[in-house]
Amino acid sequence: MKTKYMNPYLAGTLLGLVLLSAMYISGRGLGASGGLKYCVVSVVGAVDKPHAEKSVYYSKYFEEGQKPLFNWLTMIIFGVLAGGFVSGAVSKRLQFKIEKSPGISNTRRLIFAFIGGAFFVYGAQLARGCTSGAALSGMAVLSVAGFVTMITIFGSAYLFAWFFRKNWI
Amino acid sequence: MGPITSAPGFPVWLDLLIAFLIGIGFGFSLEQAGFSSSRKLAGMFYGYDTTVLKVFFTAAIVALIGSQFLSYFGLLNLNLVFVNEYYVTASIVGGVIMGAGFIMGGFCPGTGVSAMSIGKIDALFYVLGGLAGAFLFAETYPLIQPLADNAYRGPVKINDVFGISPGLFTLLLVIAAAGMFWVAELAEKKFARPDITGEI
Amino acid sequence: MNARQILTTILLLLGLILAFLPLSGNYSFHGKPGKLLVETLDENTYCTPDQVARFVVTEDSTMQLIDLRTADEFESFSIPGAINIPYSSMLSQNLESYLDRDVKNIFYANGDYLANYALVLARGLGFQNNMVMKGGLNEWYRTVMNSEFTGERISARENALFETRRKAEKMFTELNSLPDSLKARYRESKEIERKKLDGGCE
Amino acid sequence: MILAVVLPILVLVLTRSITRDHFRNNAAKWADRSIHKTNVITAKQLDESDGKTLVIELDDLAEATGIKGEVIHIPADRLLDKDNQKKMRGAGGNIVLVSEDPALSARMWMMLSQMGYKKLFILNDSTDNEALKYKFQPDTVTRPEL
Repeated sequence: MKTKYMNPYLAGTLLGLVLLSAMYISGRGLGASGGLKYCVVSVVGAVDKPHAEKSVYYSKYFEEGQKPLFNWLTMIIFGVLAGGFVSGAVSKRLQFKIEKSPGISNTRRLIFAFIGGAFFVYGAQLARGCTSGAALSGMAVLSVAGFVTMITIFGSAYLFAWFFRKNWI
Repeated sequence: MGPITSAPGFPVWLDLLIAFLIGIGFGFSLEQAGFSSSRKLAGMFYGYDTTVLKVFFTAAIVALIGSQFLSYFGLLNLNLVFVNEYYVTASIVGGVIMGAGFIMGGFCPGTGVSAMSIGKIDALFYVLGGLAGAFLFAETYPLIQPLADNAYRGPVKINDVFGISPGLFTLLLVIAAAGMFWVAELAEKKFARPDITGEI
Repeated sequence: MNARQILTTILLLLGLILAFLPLSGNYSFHGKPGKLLVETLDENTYCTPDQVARFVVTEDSTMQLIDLRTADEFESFSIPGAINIPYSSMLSQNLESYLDRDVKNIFYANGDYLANYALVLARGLGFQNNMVMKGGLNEWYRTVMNSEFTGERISARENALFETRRKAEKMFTELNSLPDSLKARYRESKEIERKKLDGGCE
Repeated sequence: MILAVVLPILVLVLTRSITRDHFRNNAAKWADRSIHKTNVITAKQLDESDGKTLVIELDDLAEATGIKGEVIHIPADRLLDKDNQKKMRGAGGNIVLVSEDPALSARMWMMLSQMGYKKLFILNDSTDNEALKYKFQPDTVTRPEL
């Protein structure tokens, strides 16, 4: 079987080296959900400043004149956008497309994508990290939290897989 | 001795630039691995494509082994590398919610952003949903805070839980991963869906 | 051989090497012995009780006194502004959160041994800004607490010195004479905020 | 391919574990004796001990006369010189550090023991260096404003 993507083991090694350099250079792991949160925080701060300053949650991001948009995790997100684009351009995969099982409609796919995203990032905020921030980076530093998050994400996705099989196959 | 940016007086703009560069590497490797395709990611849970497992474990183990060698050679102070803090309830409940989100949306946040960058419209909706989720969390934070802070255990390391050296735990993890890779490739043959894998 | 076999073999071999390595490097001293020797022989790593008295009196915030005695000893009395890291538990805690700050740490105990062990440990583990109070609390008592002028005429310089000693002695006595509840409150206010590592998705 | 990755790392690991020019002991484990004060020895205890003893005077003022064992004079800044290290590694018994300055002997003790010297001691007179010779006298009359 031939695929147009990089060999998964090679890609995994590449990703591992990126993670290792993040650890070596800045002592942190990778993270994606955190960047999304900072985007939201800065939008809320721009739209409704009094609300942001009053709320227990938002206020800690504005202490001492911090700018949530200029943050390590937000920069990672911008980097991911750029890096993904470069990779897509190199491998000629740039194309507007809705990817789904032929059995379902575009609307259904988009609705599920939206709900899925909301669920995922909500859970990631609760667990203080997503697949990259908690599970992948956590495992690389042998943190128990990383292993537990990894097992629960994949374990529960397997449990729920049966209900959503129409979406994918 | 690393981490480099922990040196006092390290300029903030350079720190952010480095974050951007690391992000590029991150996005590039995710896209190259095929994580910009939701059906490839979802294949993990139906057995027809197990790339997720292979890439995920390979990456974690490469970084784990690499960091320990760097530390052995005195190049990296692992005490200064962030170890995720363990909140038992939050990790488990959050993990379950993330699992549900994964199977519905077909991405995780990192792969979603990476897929969005090459023009996947479903990924765009996924990321918008993610922003909504973050907003929702911020607004419901007072309600969920007790759960989020419950059963705090601190930055526990798993090898300390088992009482073995980090090196030995790494070896056991590699052995487990090697077994999983082998099973995964068998599963790919058993649950093969050439109609899907040919398409993605 | 396919990619999986190559990769798993490499990882297994590396894992095997790791499993046999004694411990990862950050548990042992960094750098070379020769460099550590030069650093530990540096005269600038000593300060006298008089200098400490001046830091106490001026409430110098670029200095952090670290008391290495047991918690009991620390509670009964200590130099104003000091925090307690008992020597016996020093290496079982995460030193980064205490020592890796932009202040100079001054170690002291009753005598000379503990403070100087602690200094070499801190240096060896990569923390640069450390000193010891020479002679420990014994010397502090001898020079600062029990200071008496015995000469005939006092010079301006000596006068300043004695003034500082007197003030430090007063602060020391007053603080340590407080009832336990007040003393605990004072200490709480001096607790340093432990440095937290940046990272994760927070 | 496999060899190209694993061999260089193996060679680096081996060279690092053989060379002596760096510390590779667990700092906490090797500092443990200093917590339990079993690294301090008096002249009397030394007399009663068995086996060979190498006594090292770390400074000019140190007087190690009348102490059991072979006495050599090595100023602290020369401790790591090759021939001195050779003498110490070949001592084959107790090594005792003597100095006028307890701070110096404590520092040298910690450095040398982290380098892997096991039977290393500091010579001290019978008084405990870490005992407080004074007693704190509380003043219950005045009360500061806090």
